[in-house]
Amino acid sequence: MNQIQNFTKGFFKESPTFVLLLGMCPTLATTTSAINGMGMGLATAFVLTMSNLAVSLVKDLIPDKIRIPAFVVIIATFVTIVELVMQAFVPGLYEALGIFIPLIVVNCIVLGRAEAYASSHGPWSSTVDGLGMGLGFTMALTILGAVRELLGSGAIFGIHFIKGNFMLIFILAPGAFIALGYLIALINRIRKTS
Amino acid sequence: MKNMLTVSGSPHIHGDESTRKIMFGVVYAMIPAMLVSIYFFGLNAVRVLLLSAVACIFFEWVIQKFVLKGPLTINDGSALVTGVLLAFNVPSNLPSWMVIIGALVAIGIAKMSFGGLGKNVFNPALVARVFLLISFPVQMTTWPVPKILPGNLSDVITGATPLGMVKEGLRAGQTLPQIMPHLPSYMQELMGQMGGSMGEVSALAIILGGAYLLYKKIITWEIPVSILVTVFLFSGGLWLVNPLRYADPFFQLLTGGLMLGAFFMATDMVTSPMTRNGKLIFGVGIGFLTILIRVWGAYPEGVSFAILLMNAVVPLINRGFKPRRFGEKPGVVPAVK
Amino acid sequence: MASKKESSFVNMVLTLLSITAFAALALGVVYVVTKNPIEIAQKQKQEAAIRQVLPAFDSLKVVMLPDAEGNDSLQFNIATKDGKLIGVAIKTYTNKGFGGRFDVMVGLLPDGTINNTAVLDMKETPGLGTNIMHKNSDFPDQFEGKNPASFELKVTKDGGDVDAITAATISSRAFCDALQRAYKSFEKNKSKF
Amino acid sequence: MGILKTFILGGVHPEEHKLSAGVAIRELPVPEQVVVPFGQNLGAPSKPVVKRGEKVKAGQLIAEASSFISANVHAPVSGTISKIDNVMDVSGYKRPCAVITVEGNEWEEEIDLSETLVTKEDYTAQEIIEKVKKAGIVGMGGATFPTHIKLMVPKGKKAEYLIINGVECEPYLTSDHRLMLEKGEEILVGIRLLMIALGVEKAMIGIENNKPDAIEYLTTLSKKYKGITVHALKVKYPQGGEKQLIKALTNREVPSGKLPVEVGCVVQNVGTAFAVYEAVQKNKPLIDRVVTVTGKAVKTPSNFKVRIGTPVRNLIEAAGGLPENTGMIINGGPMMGKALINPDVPIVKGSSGILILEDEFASRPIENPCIRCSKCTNVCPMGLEPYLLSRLARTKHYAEAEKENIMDCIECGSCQYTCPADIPLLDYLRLGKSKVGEIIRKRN
Amino acid sequence: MEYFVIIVSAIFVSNIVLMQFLGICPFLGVSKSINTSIGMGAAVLFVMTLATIATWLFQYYILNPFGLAFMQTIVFILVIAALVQMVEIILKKVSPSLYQALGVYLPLITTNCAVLGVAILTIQKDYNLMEGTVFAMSTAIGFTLALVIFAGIREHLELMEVPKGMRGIPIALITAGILALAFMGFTGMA
Ligand SMILES: Cc1cc2nc3c(=O)[nH]c(=O)nc-3n(C[C@H](O)[C@H](O)[C@H](O)COP(=O)(O)O)c2cc1C
Ligand SMILES: Cc1cc2nc3c(=O)[nH]c(=O)nc-3n(C[C@H](O)[C@H](O)[C@H](O)COP(=O)(O)O)c2cc1C
Ligand SMILES: Cc1cc2nc3c(=O)[nH]c(=O)nc-3n(C[C@H](O)[C@H](O)[C@H](O)COP(=O)(O)O)c2cc1C
Ligand SMILES: Cc1cc2nc3c(=O)[nH]c(=O)nc-3n(C[C@H](O)[C@H](O)[C@H](O)CO)c2cc1C
Ligand code: SF4
Ligand code: SF4
Ligand code: SF4
Ligand code: SF4
Ligand code: FES
Repeated sequence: MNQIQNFTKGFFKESPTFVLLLGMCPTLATTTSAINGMGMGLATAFVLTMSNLAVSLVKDLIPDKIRIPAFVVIIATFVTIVELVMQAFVPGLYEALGIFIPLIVVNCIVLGRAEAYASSHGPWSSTVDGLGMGLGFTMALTILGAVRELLGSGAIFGIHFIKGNFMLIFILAPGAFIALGYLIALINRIRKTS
Repeated sequence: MKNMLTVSGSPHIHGDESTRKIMFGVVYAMIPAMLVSIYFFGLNAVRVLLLSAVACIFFEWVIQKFVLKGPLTINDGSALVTGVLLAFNVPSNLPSWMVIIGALVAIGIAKMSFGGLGKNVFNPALVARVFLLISFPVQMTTWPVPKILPGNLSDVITGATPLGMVKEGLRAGQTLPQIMPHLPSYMQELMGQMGGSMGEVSALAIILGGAYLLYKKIITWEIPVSILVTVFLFSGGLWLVNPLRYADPFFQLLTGGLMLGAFFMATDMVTSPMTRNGKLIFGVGIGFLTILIRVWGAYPEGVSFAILLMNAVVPLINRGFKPRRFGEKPGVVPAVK
Repeated sequence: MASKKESSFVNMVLTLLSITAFAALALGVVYVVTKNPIEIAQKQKQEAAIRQVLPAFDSLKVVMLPDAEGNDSLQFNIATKDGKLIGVAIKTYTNKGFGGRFDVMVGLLPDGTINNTAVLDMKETPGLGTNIMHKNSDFPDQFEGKNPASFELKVTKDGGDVDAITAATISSRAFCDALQRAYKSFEKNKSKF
Repeated sequence: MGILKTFILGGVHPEEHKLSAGVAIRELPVPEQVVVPFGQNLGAPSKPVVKRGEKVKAGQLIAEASSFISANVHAPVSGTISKIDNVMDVSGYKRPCAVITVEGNEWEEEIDLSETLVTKEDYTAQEIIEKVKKAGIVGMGGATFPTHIKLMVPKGKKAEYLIINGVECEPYLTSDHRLMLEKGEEILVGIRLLMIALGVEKAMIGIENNKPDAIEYLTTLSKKYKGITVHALKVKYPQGGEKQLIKALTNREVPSGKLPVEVGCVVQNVGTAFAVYEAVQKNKPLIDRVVTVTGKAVKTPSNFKVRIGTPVRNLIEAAGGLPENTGMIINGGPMMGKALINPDVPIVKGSSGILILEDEFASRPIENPCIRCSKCTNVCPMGLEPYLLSRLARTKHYAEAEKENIMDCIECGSCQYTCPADIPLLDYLRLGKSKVGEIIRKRN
Repeated sequence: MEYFVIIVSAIFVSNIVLMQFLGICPFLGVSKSINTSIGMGAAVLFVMTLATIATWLFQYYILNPFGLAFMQTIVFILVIAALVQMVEIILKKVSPSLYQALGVYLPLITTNCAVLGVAILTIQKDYNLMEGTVFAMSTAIGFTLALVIFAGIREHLELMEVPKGMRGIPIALITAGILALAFMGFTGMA
């Protein structure tokens, strides 16, 4: 697999959200609007990329038995860095995403990529993998956020097409499940036909 | 003689029940309530009824033909029932496009996504109703005041439902004796002279239709009776404890969508339990949750939520309440006289 | 490439220790770098509400004072400019919201006139109850410059002077309730500042 | 008469259409050729003891029981065995049969062909069972289980009641009804013999209330016979099912997977009782039976006494010929009977009726989705959930199907009869039962 | 009364799965049969309660006094991971039968965001230790409730012909959506 494929696989073929169905909680919780979805995606992408890089650098130094704890420490470190930085510089977004920022630490995409990819690949490939997966995740969250924002508030990225709200339910919990359900069905269909 | 005989397994005869008959039986049973709603809400009621029914049937046809590409079953009448019941569950002045969204939600999301008739877990008309309620709370809680024909053809005045008035009054710190004088009388509630969704206003018309359903054996008594009895006992108990805060049981029985829910919606066979005991538990659950939501919840009315919540546990009820198997209690060998 | 380390106890402890050390180091650095901005951001957030509801001030004193019934206490932010009282920002609340409790910061001028309000955090329905906030509607504007002594803090439906938000009477009423609580407490504690 | 007894769980009431109830039994002329299958009983087929070309007398043994659950087969006519071959029988499969070309009218000597009633009772149980076994009697109610085995109560169990099944709950059929009216005395003697064989003091005859003449007649007659009582039952299908009948008469329930003798009962059909009478008192083996030929399009619905092995076609001709619009010919009643592939198959010991249905009843309606109306559950006499069992069978969840007691299904068809969605529930249930049965057999 | 509000809120009004979107993965993954759902629920109840107590103690006796609150995430996840390990070992020794019942679910739980989520929420909501414990237990009960209801529905759908495109996760999500819709009826109760 060349690096381009390695980068692009996360967007469609192995989309963590639509195909691998990983990290569903932040996906559902933070996509009340396109911008929130994107923010969550980028935060995750950062942690994913950095931890992939870090893991691939130190993988040979870590004895097998403590691999997972070691990875968790590495990931948690980057998560904390993201937390601190967001708190300092984008407090509004940090507030909006709430508890889901610290929860990146248990997001299985991150640990999953560290385990499945970075622990057996070089730093360069791992970084590309992390970046691709992370941005794929970001894209998925942004799409879901945009759909929900459009249906729920009649807006995309805060730009209103109609006055007031549209179908409120899409901003609330039930709408998150329903929108994601149909999006996955749709993507499955496209994947089958293409 | 022809040389082709048909060979198939027994039995070779069939009773005269059919899905179509059952569904149209429900439609006939809804006629009194339809007439009452037209009487009180005029042309608007006709508009919503027609639109909702046509839209439901249309969406079922489109989805079966172009998405699922399976056999067409719009003739079985179930989409028509859903359509009319959806119309019964919205105010008569709901904008047309919202009615159409409701139909799409009922048929597209709640019914066809699960595979169509018989496979859905939740009552389609109610899913649509709650979806609309939460999406468009303003329009879904703006009730035209019932006015008798032909006065209702023009000006629409809006008012609150009795349950809404009670909830708001209590929140504003009033007591029930202070609120009650502003409410319609029991007689008015029974006949349908109160604010509310199209089909839920006249308890009498609904009871009439319910009686027809029972007579035709389309529904059985367990669900409606257990709902009504539970509501009566639970709300009656609360009322005895504190009549200043809790409305009396007759008020609870006659207002809101309780009758409609008990006779027409909780009884949807697709989304209710299979055995007698299961049905009783189901009804008790609905009655209990309804009062819980009416009294302590944010929403003035709880029947829709209660039915949907109990729909969700129907598979568990079906697992827990099996019919009595023949030979289950073999230990008893009674003597014969 | 170096061969994989074996999982001896010493190795494991050493590795974990060094990873943790690195992590601690990295975190320490980031912590130090972000410490100030975070503090500023947090302070800003807290003071933002107070600044929003009061005219410009230069010093702030925070006290907890009992409410009118005396069974709870509210946070009073007493603002002065050049030593002169120019207003009080009271952090008040209501339990009557659609989603339960929410908090409101209300700025009262020394004579009790409402200067401005800010909703702090709430669980009202987006698009309905949330319309009591400035950024969503002009509902809160109607309170500005009104003195509750003459301005009945009740929705019109209940015989007051407040125009409720359509379909969100409950939230509107709750908002009034919060303001009422603040105003009564203000009247009761007037002498203390 | 007060409240009529019946079973509690489930049941349906199809239109009765007892067209031939008032038609006396006629003896059908012996055909030119009979086809006698060797496997006419539930259990193992019998082993032929005659050869091709051999001459046989009516009543002569031509095949003997091959194992424990098996029964003797006798020549129903006198003549020559022209063939021993696989011929299609009522099951629709080709099975070993003896084809006999009829010649003359010779009978085995010990058979008493007179009509005089013999009421002798001084037999031991063993003697009766031996005679029943020798006569090749199987259940005439349709299940064709060898009767002598039922008479041998297993060790440790005790029979209290002999229950006589005169229910005839299937629509259209009237053979038992006519037999009770015309051979009442013989049946009662047969019952006495069965009581002796089983060592029971009490026998109950259950008859549905749509046969008041039979109830009255047998009630009067039974006064003469010790221990026999007649009971009118409410009309409800499948009251003739033995578990339902036992429940209706004794209020006892046979536990799942157990035999009636578990609750002290043994059930025999009235036809069986008559056959027992003939076997014991007249030494006559089971070579003929009463068969109803009926259907709305049939010219003269009739009850015939026919020799085993007579082609179904002969019966139909005798009842006025095959109607133009015939869509289906059924061996048995409309609820449990089996559709025949063609009318040339022979009558067997278990054939109680031939029912001809017109075209419009023959085609299966299109299956609609289950609307979970629970009607099937409400009518199932075994308290099963047919909608669930059929789904489990269809989706190959056999283990769950077994847990849901699929093997208890008596295949009465009530569920399918009622289902408003026209689902062929019983087809799926049979499929499920055969798969689960396989699994159970493998396990044991 | 305070506790009553916490309980009703955690089980119904703000159900962790349907309203807060925590623990979605096990919700979608483990809810295929009612029995496993109950097993999973019991395991979560056990771990969530212990984890909340342990992290609460860490927060108030170690992190806060030493000014290390910013290390919350890293410390909590390590505490939870260690706790699950310990529980596994102790359970194996002390009650093999319980271990048999819960064992398979334990490793799954370490990476379940609901456990960490509740631990963090307990701190964010300023609950004291008792309130936190009640909160954690009620949340776990709410989790189990949602899981069991959902498993019932999925066992039912298993026997139905759900359209091909919707089978599996899509219909599960839509069912969850409608379930969340129904749970909105509890709004305002606490
Ligand atoms: C999903 C939903 C959310 C609601 N949220 C609020 C809310 O946040 N605040 C509020 O005052 N009313 C809310 N309501 C409306 C109330 O139920 C009630 O109808 C309304 O407050 C009465 O106000 P009105 O007299 O202006 O119609 C909501 C209704 C629905 C259906
Ligand atoms: C495998 C098998 C073994 C049986 N064994 C006995 C038996 O030992 N004693 C008995 O009285 N009946 C026995 N029966 C007969 C049944 O109880 C029952 O009478 C027979 O299957 C016909 O009943 P039905 O027409 O209701 O199906 C047996 C049946 C089967 C299928
Ligand atoms: C659904 C069902 C209906 C039956 N109906 C009758 C009936 O009406 N009359 C009858 O004699 N046997 C009926 N049987 C057969 C009886 O269960 C039982 O086999 C028979 O009475 C035993 O007597 P036998 O061995 O003498 O035939 C029915 C069986 C089933 C499964
Ligand atoms: C007694 C009865 C009640 C029904 N109630 C409803 C109902 O409340 N809502 C609905 O959408 N369909 C109802 N139907 C129609 C039908 O069962 C429904 O569309 C199915 O749930 C779709 O699979 C009802 C049908 C019957 C026979
Ligand atoms: S590993 Fe955890 S976070 Fe990832 S998908 Fe599974 S449960 Fe969700
Ligand atoms: S075997 Fe069938 S036809 Fe014969 S009596 Fe029994 S149910 Fe009726
Ligand atoms: S055929 Fe079987 S499942 Fe159907 S009603 Fe009869 S016993 Fe019950
Ligand atoms: S009778 Fe038919 S439609 Fe009704 S539950 Fe049974 S199988 Fe389903
Ligand atoms: S359980 Fe929440 S992300 Fe998996």
